[in-house]
Amino acid sequence: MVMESSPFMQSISFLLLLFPLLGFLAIGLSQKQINKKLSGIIASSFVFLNLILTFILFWYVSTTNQTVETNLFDWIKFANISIPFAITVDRLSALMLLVVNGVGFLIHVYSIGYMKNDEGVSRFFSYMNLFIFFMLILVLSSNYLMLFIGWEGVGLCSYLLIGFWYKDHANNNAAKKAFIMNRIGDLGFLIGIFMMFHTFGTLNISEVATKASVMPSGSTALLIITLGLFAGAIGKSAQIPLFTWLPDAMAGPTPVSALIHAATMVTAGVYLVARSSVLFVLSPVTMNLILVIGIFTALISGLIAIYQNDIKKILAYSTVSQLGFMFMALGLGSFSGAMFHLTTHAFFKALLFLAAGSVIHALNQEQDIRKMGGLRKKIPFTFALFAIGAIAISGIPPFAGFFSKEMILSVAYEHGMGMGIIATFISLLTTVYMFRLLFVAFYKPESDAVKANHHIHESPKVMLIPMALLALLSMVAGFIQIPALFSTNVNAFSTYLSPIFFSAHQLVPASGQNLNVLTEWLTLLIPLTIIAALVYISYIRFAKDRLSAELSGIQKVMANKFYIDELYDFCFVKPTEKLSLFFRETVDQSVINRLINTIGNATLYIGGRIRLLQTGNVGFYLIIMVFSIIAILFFNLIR
Amino acid sequence: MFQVYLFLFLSCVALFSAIMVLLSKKPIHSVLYLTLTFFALAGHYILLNAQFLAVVHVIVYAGAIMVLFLFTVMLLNLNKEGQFSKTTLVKIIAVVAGGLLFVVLIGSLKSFDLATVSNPAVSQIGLVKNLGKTLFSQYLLPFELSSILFLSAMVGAVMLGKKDKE
Amino acid sequence: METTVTQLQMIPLVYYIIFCTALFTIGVVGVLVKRNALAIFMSVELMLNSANLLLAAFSAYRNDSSGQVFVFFIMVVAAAEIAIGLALLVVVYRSSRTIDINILNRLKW
Amino acid sequence: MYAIITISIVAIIVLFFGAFGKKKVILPIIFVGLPLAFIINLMGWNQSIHYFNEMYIDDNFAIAFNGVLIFITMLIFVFARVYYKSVKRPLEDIYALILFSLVGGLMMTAFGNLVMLFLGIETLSLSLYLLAGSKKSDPHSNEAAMKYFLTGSFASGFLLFGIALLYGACGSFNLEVIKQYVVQNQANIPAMFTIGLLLMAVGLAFKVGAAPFHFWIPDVYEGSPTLITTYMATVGKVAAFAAFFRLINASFSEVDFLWKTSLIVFAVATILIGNFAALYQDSVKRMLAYSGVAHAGYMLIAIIALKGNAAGVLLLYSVSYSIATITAFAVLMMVRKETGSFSIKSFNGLAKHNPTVAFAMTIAMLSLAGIPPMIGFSAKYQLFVSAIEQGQLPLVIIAIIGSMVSVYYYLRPVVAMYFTRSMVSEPFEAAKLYKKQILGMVILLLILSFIPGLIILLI
Amino acid sequence: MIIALLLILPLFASIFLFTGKTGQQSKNFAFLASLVLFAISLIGGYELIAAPEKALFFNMDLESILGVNLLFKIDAISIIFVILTTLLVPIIIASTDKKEHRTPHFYALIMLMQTALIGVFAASDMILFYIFWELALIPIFFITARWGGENARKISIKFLIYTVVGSFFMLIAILYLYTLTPAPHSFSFDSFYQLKLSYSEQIPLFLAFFLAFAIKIPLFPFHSWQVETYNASPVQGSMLLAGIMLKMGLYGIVRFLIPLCTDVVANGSLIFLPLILFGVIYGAVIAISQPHLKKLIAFASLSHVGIIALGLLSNSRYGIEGGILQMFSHGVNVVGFFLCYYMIVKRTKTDKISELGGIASVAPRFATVFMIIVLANVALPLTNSFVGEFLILLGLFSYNKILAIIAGLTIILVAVYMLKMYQQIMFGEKKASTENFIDLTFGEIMLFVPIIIAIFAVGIYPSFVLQLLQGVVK
Repeated sequence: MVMESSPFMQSISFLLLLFPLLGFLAIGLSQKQINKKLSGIIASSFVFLNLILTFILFWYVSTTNQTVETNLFDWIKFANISIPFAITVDRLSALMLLVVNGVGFLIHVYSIGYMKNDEGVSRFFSYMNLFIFFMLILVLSSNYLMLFIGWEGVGLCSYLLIGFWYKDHANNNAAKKAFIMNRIGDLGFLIGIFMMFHTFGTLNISEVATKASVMPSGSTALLIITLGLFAGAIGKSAQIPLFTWLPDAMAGPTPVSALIHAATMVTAGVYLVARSSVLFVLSPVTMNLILVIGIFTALISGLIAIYQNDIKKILAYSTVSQLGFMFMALGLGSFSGAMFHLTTHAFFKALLFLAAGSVIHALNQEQDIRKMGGLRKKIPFTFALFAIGAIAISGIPPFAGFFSKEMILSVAYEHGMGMGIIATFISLLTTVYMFRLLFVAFYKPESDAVKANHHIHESPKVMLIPMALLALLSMVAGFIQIPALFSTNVNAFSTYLSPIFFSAHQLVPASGQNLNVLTEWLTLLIPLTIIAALVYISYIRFAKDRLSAELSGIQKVMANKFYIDELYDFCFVKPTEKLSLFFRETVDQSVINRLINTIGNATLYIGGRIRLLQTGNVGFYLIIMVFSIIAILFFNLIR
Repeated sequence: MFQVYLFLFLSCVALFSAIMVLLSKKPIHSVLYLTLTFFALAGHYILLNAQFLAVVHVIVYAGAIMVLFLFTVMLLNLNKEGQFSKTTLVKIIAVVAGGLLFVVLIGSLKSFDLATVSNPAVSQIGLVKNLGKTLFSQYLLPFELSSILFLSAMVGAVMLGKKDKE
Repeated sequence: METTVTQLQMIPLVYYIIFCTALFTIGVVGVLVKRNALAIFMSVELMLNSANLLLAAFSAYRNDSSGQVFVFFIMVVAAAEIAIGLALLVVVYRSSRTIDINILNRLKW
Repeated sequence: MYAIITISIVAIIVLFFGAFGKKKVILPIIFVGLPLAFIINLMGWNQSIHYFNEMYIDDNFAIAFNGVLIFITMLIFVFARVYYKSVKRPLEDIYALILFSLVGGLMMTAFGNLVMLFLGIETLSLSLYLLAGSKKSDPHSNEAAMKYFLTGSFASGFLLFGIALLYGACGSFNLEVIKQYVVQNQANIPAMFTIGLLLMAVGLAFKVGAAPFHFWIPDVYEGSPTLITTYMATVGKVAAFAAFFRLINASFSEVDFLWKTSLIVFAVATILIGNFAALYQDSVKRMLAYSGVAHAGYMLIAIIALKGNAAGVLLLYSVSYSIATITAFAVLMMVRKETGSFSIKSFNGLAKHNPTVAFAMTIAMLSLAGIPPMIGFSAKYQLFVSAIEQGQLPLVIIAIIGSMVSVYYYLRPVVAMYFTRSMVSEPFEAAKLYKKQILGMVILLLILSFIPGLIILLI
Repeated sequence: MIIALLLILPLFASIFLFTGKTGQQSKNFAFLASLVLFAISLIGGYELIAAPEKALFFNMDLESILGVNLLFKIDAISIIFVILTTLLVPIIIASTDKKEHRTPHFYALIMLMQTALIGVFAASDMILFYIFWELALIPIFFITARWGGENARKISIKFLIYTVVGSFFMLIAILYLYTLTPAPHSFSFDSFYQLKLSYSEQIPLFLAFFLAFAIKIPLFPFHSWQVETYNASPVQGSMLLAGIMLKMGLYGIVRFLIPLCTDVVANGSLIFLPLILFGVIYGAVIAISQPHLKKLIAFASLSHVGIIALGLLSNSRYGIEGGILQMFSHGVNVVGFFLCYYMIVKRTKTDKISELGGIASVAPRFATVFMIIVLANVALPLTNSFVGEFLILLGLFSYNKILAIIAGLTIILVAVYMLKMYQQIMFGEKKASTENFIDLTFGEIMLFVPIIIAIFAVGIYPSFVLQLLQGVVK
């Protein structure tokens, strides 16, 4: 079902892909020739062009409610398989475009300042542009296989950027881990695609949705498809059990963490599930699984985050936790809620990372919060921005986080009181670790390291302005979707996305009971009260210069990330290496090779034996001859 | 019946002397027994009315070949007590092999019978005249070619016999 | 009638077959048991002679002269063969001072 | 027929000149006489003349094989010149014996009567006994000759006994008559006939060197002077096979149930024993001897297949085998002359200074191993095809297994020549003498590789 | 005409080169000749793209002289392999380094090899096919044994015997098929294709062919020659082997096993597919801990070709077309991989991964090129391997889901060992061996250019190959 769409919009959507690719090639191929600053400017300007195009497209799809479909060329086409290279801009992808290009542009600009002194800055920007390119493919693809291209492509860029400082093997290991864990998820994704093709005979997203919508709920095929896709999402969005790569991924430059590992790439899983909403709602088992995994991820990573000391790691676990929160929303069927939180999260998490980057920048690559403190006065601007981010993410009104979280929480409460409380608890965890971070880093008395460091300085404008813009967005973005409690009219976001999730909601009518107004107020106010309390407790606990007590028991387990990395090491990495050695040394050398050689040697041995028949003694020859003759005669006669 | 007796007698002589060829320790005895066998066989040829063959047989075997054997024995001074003989095991094996061969051959050949039999006693084919006719008409080519065989044997014998100065 | 009478007086063909086979077998056994090359030659002669007699007998009973011509050729060949064999024997004796065939085992394996 | 006469006359002339010590003219006479005989032989093409009451049948089969035999002998004489270069005396006796045995070979291919077969075999064999022992001073040569003679005359005894029994059953030595007898009595063949046939087959199997009657081959081939070994391995074998094929084809094709099983057993045993035993040989000469045994096994397959173009295939196989073998032996002679050893070690590093020679050896080995696109492959595959058309798939599989094994030992000299460090640091002296001839052999092999179809369709 | 040129030109070039004087001249000549061949094969490809159902024929009935019928046919499947051959050979020839002093014979043997390879892919008569199949062994044997590393002699003999033994099984199968054709028997492919083989006839046929191809490809557990031979032969030899020659076995599967033993492939797949699959995993797992780069390539190749075989035998069009496409891709990738290996070994004289490191910091161009090739091997989307592997796994999935899922594990494993290898070689701090690593020169980059173009061209627009195949794969 290719809709006629305006050629102008089609070419714009095509240019969206072209610009970052051009940027990548231009910078990548002329690394030596162009100076560092120029490469950043080129890269940023390409993304800026993209941003402009995005606005046009966004305006177009939001006003006309049409999708822009562009068929570039046939990628794989033979027999009854037809997978074109086609891009689709609808409201969902337009939203993602905004996020990717918007946040992407700001981070690009920020990076000009941040990466100023790095050797491989051209390489950095070429990778960044490449990332934008793949991310756009992911977002714009009209079929699942092309989506997969983007999916793997961003994984590649993530790999390249995590290992950007490749001289240190720790970075490379982190990069490798990210890639491989993503690959595990990708296998699931691929299987989902296979099953999809097997079931529907097409991979076109809208056709799949159409065909799936007539299938009975809970069919096995759909189950396998959705499980596969969700497996992909788990890998990409760092959910349990594949979440350990994301904290490690912080080895990359901070802008990368902001762009890839907070705002855009890691949310691709959410996007994928939202994209395939029709399939998922028809597979209640998967939905429940998503819910459970989302909750557990959010809980566990939230808990771990509380005990981390690396500023970026805290943010990373926070990201994981927020992603879990989004998945929880998806599991509850609130696709637009998840998308809303995705959007707002992109703003404030990018902001947080950039601010953290600014801190790190100021402190000469110091990331341990225990060695910070008192930064509030040294770098006040950064502090302000960071605080905005922390408030936003904690869900304190009227910042964006409040609205997006509230949207999800209300769905959770509609789903049941227990679910609501769990969701609330998760969201409260955010407050704990964010404010711990805030207070330790900015309020606590200056640590020795900070005292000794006289070069602490505020970041340049090229870094601060993007952060400021993000902070602005974090503050105001929420007002497009105000909880129904306050006003039923301001719901631009869900209205905007409603065509996308229309059929999904059609298939499974909302089952939750509507809560009465009092309950709603309570569910809104009680958490806020607790947040306030928590902020205060955190302030008391962390802002003062108290020696933090020795970690004990469960705390230690949490600080060590529940030993999950060690567990994986024990369960998968070590056995694989053992198996590899076993295959290489034992099976290949001692069994197969020896067997083959034995056959050869046995032949030679037989030869050596047969040769001994030739004794050199004529008498023996003659006797053999005679016996042979007798045998021949005998057997011919008795026949 | 006389012929049958004669046949049996000659056969016994031939077989006995043939066995004695094997049993004799001294080569010279072997040669002499062999000669006896040949004479017995000549008798068989006469019995078959194959006069030409009988004569040729005596000339070639008893005459030429035996002389050659004897000559070699004398020339090389081989007529010592046979100091080398095969082990008993080999002998037994050889005799078993011979016995088996005999059994197999006899077992399959004894039932043979010709459809039409002519009496060798009255047959004239063995006479020199008749054989000569056949030999020089039908078998002229092999007869001529056997000369090449002789020639090569001669050349070879000379070659082996003469001293080389290489 | 007359053929019947003559047939009765004839030596049965099978006698010749048995006799020749026996002689042949003795020859074979002789070749196998002897180590003396000369004795082996003699045994071979026995084999050839048994074949000769067999051919002659068949020839006579079939009233067909070609068999006897063949015998003639065999005798010719046998003579040549023995001449060569003995010449070889002399050469071997010259080089190794013995006619024991068991010493002929330089070439093996 | 006239080729026999020509060759005999040439032989006698050679003897004559040799007796007067005219060494220089002997080989030229041969090189005139043999091509002459070759041409004379070819003149009877497509005429199928029967000479002397079907004693000698000059049909295309005979002419083709005779042509091959004469041609091979010419090649042998080409190398004889170099091989006997250091010998002062005229060597007329050896040359004459070679020619006489060639006459025997020609008789074997064209016989129409068992008498001729017998005489041919004996003429060939007797000359070969003598030739094997022609290096009188060499104990190996003596031993080879003695062994050959003992086993050969023993086998002749069986052959003769077989002929006698066959005659007893059929009453004739003429192949045509025997065939008629067979056709008439197909249902009740007497046991005597069977025994006679089998004993003859044994005799011929001995001559071709088929297992379990192959024992003489390695010893005799190894002990004989190399040139004679070459001759034995080529002319001797080809002639014997031609005779075997003609015998079976002319008289016993209708009663294949009598002999087929035995021949299959021979073939299988020969292929396996030949190939396996060759694996372990250190002496290249002996290895080639076993290779000769193995090839006899393959050629037996042609006889077993018998129908269709089996004769042509046998011809092709004979040509391919002979030419490759001569090439290999020629190289061996040269190596032996230089290093004094037949051992595979003496081939080490040959390629470095004697590339032509090494290349020739390689081509010959590949051909013998039956690796495409050498003629050896065409021959083998045509052989397999004709066997398989007669339903002999299991036999072919065994043969192919044998070929697999053979690759190993055929490669050893190649590897030694190309990939092992040389002990000598300069080109062989003898290589200069041989170069043209060996190059000729290579070209011949390569040309033949492209015309196998032509050879098959000759007959 | 094109076929005749494709066969005769390299043959004559080879003969000419055997008489060559200096290595450098010979190299130039061989390179030019192979470029001409490439151009010719492209013309052939162009003709076929215009009409994919058609085929180029060359038929000369010389059976009475040659003993075989000169029957050649290049259809869409063949042309892919012919182009692969003619594309890779110039690269392989050009890759030889001046310092290594290759004699003219080296190039002559490569050209001879090219003749044989094109012959294999173009032959339409079984015996012809077999002849070229075996002929290809001779040059590679000499290349390996003569210019190889330590133990090359022994290993090349093992290799030769192993593969010859394998192809003898094929000979048996060919002869068996021949007897099944209606009289007068024929060896042409077409007459074989017309046979309606019963199940019981197909089984032995399948076994013989499969064994032959499995040894050639090689599939587990017949691979033991491969690692050793790659390791021992000069890098050009390894490229010829891995890039082109292994494809002969896979080509054989496409040409014979699939059309002839349809029923066995359809019914018996569950017996042998797991075996192949095990080999796939096996190779990948071994590659993880392989300390030598060249051996790593060998095991990676074992794993990759196993996947291709899985696809071909998966009973589905996707699998087969994907397999063919992947054969092309793998040829390109593995040659690229070997080139990278060569660049490293040429400079550092070691291929022990643990002794390398930090190359990326001194040789960024090389790092980029190597990365692209690694990614192509990892089958990242938009590189050539992705489409092939996707189709293969899709085909396998439609045949059996469990197998497909297990096979899918390789996309994880391949990432594991490839990235591990790349990291250890290219990243980290410089080591003694890589201290003076020189970045790629212009000439060396030019070697990689066609490979990289092929990687992306097939990755981004595989349709031209797939549509070419469409008419043929049925």
